[in-house]
Amino acid sequence: MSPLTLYQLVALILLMAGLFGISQRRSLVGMLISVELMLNGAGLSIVAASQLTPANAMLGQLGTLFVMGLAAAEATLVLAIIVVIARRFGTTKTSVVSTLKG
Amino acid sequence: MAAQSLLAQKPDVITADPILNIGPAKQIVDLCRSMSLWPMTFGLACCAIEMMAVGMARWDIARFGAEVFRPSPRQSDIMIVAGTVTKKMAPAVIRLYEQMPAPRWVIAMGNCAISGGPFKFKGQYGIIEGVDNLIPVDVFVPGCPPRPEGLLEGLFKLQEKISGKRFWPNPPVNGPFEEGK
Amino acid sequence: MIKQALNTMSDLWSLMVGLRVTKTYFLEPQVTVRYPWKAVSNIATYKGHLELVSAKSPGKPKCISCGMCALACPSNCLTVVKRKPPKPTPEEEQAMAEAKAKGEKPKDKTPKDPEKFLYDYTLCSLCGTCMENCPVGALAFTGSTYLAGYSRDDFHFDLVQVLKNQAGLEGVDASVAPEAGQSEA
Amino acid sequence: MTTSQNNDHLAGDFYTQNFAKTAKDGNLILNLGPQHPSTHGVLRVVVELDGEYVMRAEPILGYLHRMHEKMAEVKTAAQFIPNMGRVDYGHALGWNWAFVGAVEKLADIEVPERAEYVRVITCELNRIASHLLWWGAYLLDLGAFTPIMYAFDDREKVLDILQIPTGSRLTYSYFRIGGVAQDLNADCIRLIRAFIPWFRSRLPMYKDLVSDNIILRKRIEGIGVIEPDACRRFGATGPVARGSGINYDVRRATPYSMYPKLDFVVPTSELKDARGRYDVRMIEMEQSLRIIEQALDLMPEGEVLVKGAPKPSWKVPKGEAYFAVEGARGKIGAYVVSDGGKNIYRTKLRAPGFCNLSLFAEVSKGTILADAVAILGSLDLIIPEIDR
Amino acid sequence: MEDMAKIVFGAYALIILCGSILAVGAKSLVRAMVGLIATLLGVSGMYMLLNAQFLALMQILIYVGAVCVLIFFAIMLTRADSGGEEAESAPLRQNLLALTAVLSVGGILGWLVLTRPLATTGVPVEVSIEKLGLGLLGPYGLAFELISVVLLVSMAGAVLLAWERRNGK
Amino acid sequence: MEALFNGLGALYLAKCDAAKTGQVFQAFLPPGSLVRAAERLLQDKYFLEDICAVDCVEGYVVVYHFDHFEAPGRLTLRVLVPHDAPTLPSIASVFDGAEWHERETRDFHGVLFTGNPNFIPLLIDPEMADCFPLRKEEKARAKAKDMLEAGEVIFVSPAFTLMTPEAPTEVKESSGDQPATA
Amino acid sequence: MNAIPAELLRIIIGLVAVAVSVGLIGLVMVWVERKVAGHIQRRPGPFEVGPSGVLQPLCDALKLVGKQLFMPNGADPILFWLAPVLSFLPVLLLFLPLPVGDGIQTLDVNLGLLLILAFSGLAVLSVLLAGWASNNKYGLLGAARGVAQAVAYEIPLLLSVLAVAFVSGSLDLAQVVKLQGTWPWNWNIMTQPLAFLIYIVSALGETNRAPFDLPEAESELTAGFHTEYSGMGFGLFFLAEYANMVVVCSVATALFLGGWHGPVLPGPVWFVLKVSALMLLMVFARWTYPRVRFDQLLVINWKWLLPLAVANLLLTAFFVKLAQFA
Repeated sequence: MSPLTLYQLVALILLMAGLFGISQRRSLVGMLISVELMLNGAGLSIVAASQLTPANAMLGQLGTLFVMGLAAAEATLVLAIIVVIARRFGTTKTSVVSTLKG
Repeated sequence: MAAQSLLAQKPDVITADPILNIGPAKQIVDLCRSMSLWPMTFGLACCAIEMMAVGMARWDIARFGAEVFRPSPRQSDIMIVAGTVTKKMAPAVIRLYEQMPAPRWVIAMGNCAISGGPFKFKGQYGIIEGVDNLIPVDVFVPGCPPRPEGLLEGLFKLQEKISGKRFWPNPPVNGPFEEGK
Repeated sequence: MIKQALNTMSDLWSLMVGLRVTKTYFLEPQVTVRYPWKAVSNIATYKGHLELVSAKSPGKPKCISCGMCALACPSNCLTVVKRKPPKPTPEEEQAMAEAKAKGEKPKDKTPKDPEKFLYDYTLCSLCGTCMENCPVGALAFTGSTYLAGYSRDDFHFDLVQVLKNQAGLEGVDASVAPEAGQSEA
Repeated sequence: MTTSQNNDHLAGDFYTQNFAKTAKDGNLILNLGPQHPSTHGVLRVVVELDGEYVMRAEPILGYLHRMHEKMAEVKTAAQFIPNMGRVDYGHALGWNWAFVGAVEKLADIEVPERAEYVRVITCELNRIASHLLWWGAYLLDLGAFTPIMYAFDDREKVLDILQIPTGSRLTYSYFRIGGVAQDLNADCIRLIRAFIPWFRSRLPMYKDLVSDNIILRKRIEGIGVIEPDACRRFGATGPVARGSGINYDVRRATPYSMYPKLDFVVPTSELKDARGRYDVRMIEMEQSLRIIEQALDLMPEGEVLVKGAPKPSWKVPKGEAYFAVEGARGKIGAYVVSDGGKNIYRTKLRAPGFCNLSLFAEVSKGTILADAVAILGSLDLIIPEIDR
Repeated sequence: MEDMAKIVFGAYALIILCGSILAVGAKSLVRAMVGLIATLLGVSGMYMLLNAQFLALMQILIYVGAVCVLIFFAIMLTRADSGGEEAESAPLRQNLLALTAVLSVGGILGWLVLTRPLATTGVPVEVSIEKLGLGLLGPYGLAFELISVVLLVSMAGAVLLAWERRNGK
Repeated sequence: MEALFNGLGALYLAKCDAAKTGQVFQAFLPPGSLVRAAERLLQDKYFLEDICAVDCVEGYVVVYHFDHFEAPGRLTLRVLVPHDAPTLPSIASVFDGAEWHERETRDFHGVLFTGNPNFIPLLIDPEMADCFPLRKEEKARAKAKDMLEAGEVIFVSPAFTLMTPEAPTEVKESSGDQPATA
Repeated sequence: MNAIPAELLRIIIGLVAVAVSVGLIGLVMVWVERKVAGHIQRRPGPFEVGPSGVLQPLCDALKLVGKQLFMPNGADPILFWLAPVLSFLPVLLLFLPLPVGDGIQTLDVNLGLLLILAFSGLAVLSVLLAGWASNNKYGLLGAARGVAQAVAYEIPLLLSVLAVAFVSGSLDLAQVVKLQGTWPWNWNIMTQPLAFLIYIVSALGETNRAPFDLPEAESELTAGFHTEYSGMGFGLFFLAEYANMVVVCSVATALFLGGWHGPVLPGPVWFVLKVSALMLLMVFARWTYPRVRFDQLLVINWKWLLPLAVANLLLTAFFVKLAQFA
């Protein structure tokens, strides 16, 4: 197996873990953690692909950097939202918060 | 928890970790323990001021490695009960003692802590007559309040108890008392 | 604006001033009295626990067992045990009987000094009331301030015994002597 | 109390439960004390925290209640004097004076003039010692470690002086009904005279070290503002009242002893905050020096204890008397009611700290936890006095 | 791949695996976050192996130093409800569904990865920071600026959202 | 000073010798007018020094000491409550500092203050809060008039006998002085 | 993946050396701090245990090892014990890229500075974990403070470091030092005095040293985040604090004070001397000033340090560009 495949498999594990987490977690913070896992998987996959193939390595790294920046921004916003929700509903359980729908 | 019921049950004295209790290792560690007795910031009454004075420049308990007054019982080795223990305070004293990690020691400083001192009288309703009714006390330092020298002497006694040896000369005998430099 | 800037500067300067003070003391000589080797100069004026003042003959207290001190003590830390009258010898007994017959009051032969002078230092508040109320000045404060012990009973003294020990053991200092004293228990 | 929150025995204790009844949901209830570095011994303060903000605070007393007023009933008047040294170990002589003064007033005992001067001198020295103790401990509360060392160094000088006539360092029982126990000897007076200029020269150091320090200023300026009206409602006196601009000093308001003959200034501050109280105390130390200086010059020769001073078995005359002195923390009052027996029928001790501390709940509302600590310190607490 | 690197890779992969399992499986959210941190560190190590040191360090700086701390804050601030724990675990049906979804996605992607390997050079390329920097400010400057704007906006939004008016303060 | 107590139904008003007792004025009040008196005192800028109870034969004499920051002079309010039902209205709504003094009095003597905002034991452990240490035994109690300073009586309600000395002549003497001082 | 084993070997050897030296430095620093504090306060400090008390920290360490380890009820056991380890281990990594002398460096990476900045962020997590896991209100408050403080102060720290990086054009510490000269006027502090000031202040904040020791503010929070730690758990926090101090001072030395440069004496000696001088300054600050309040701490950061650092950075960038054109 080529190293690239191995890296891609690890990235896949991260993706799967994240996906599982996001569908199974009951609280917003838990879901946030899972999202971060998935983002990391994506980053790892991109970097591995760009570093180990003749493709433009710089592009891959920059892409991952942007992902990180976005992750930070997203975390900030989600945090604020969670705090607001927690204040309003007294919980961050998705089952409770889903009253938003109606 | 009534203070009365607390009087009945003395907490067990937990001995040190077994690993460090074998042969020379124990001796060395005991030596270190005796030289590094960190007291808890725990003052009750008048004696607490003298306890503070011991930490101050004129007597400087730091010379014997005991100046690290820790505010948290978890990090302290000795509890200097400096002052009157009231029945209201007794549960807290016991609690603090229980929170200290073994090996731990207690110095009862001042007459109030030893026996209730001047506050022991017929019909008293508020104080514990001697902190040794609550927790095991290792060294007693009498006085009302004891001079800082007395507390230092108590510390030496405790060091002697832990390491089995007195390292410092006995207190000066009638000799010329001079302000040292 | 300029004033504000100047204020800021002076604020920052105050921090420097503080450092200067600590630096000065850092370099100054220390004030510590290294206790076990040296004692503070004014220890003599400090009142330690009580002791009995000896009468002319060493080891014999001045005390006349009147019990005023025990009465005056706010903390009840003194107990004076008076001597029992000595068993009269037959001659004395006869003399007493004669005296009685003559209508004279029998002369009390009981020595005045106390048999025991129990002193619970752990109750004492060192107020000096006992001394002030002693009619013969038989009590005094010691300069002994270095007491510490492993048991609270270590500080229950029999001051008569202490005095005897002091007299008997020449050169033993006051601070050690009490520990040799008899405990109340 | 440094316990975990789940099994905190205080969490379920009477006071916490009582306090928690009115707490808002989601606010943290924290027990500061009875063992906590900033509560000077065994005061306990239950606070309701919203984040770092103190929503409500309730001091809980009694952890050092030593039954002084009960003992006053059990012991005779003269026997009760040693207790006074233990009520307030900071300013023991002030308390000595308050009680002795009340009994003297009741029994109409004239105190020799020299004794009055001796009282003034020792009491003012004790005030300096007390303020130094407060100064060091307060800065320790604010996180500065070194000032307390310097303060104690200087305080030791005072204690050395006071040790000569009293024989003890802290818990003096020096005053007697009708005078004082012992005269100031020449050695002692020499030391006092030497002490005055020396201590004056120390004061600028305090200023340089912290009083002017920007961090300290920011910590105490505008913190814990006490309006004069609040002082009135809570009965706050001493530096706390004077720090709020109330010119009230028992030494001037209802003059006693030799104070009318002495020239000194009662410092007040219009700042009303912790800084104001700080400044007042710092100036008071200077003023105490002035008083001592004058008293030493004015002190006549003579007896220090009235002839036939009451013995322990003395019967206190019938009647009632209230005597107040200016202590380091405020107005110390002793109210004695006697039915003519050996023991005083009822002795009420008015502790200044008790009234000053009762302000805390109001002043600390809405402050940050750190400020609450700064306010608590600025009230100058001596717990035995508050709990009595 | 050299043996040494393989071992290191294996170690990192193990850390990632354990970390991610902890992150999604732990009952306590704080533990989950510790799992996340472990994963992040593992990924950072992998970047290191891929000769992208800058990225590795940025990963730690941004993710561990900032994002995780934020998440931790979120846990602390919302701890009022269930002590920071996942109160109840998901019902079995949901778990099964989640597992199916994950396995199907994983299966497809895994099959793709395994059967369609990309042409690889085998040796990671090294990109100097200068190049990265020039890239950020040159051709991809717009994206960079956008990211910074997004960050700023999200920060402002967060402050706005979480602002709690304290009466009078 | 007397004007303060107009319409309060004071039972006993007297001037005291400050040099002898440290008090300038004293007043016995019925429990009902305590709060109103406190309000007036606050308006007059008095501050509360302390509250204490004296256990006498007749009941608990609860003593309130007030003083003034600007015009010093101690004013003493006294209220008599019977032993079997020692209840008083709280003045904590007027003088906030009174809350603690009242709680302390409860601890020591068991005097209850209705309307105190936080009436829980202050100094004594709540578990042994009912020991009331300063309550005296029946035979140890002394009479109030033996101890409390009568002072220079300004007004005494006919129904009020607590402070009336046995020899009625003294009262006359004091009241004879009244016009001179008033 | 070139030549990793050799590098790895070096790192391992370096790590061991660093671990040992960190322990030693910690002990020495504890002694020095207590001695200096003592002398400031006109007392000898540790004196009787060993000559001048040099054995004191050793005694303390051995005692701490021999203490019973406590875990409060309701605490999370894994997290509780992970926290002290997590506070200590990253510090070891921070020592790797420090250039003690010319060529004396465990790990010569061209991103050394970034590495230090990245891993110093981990210390925050340990504070958080400790405060959280010990299930104690004081601990929690301390942790919340610690994080807000560390996150805030990291920014000006980064910015001031960046300014130096601009001037030197490198993130390699050794390179930065090499670009400076022997004499003080050749050091970066001459061109970047403001950055130096900001760095020192925010370093105090980062390392939770007084007057910024709010997470463990004694008078408010007893011992803050490590309230519940006994024995070696506490010991590790203690050690990490001092090790962190050393790192921060070393970085300051390398960045601003010319690193190993200096006349006459050999390089490492100069380095150690400069680091010691900075540490002495920190110790003095601790024993002189009162503690600032928490909101003031943040105000200092957001209103003073951050704008100044940004302005400094912009100015630096401007001048560097100007110099390039010139």
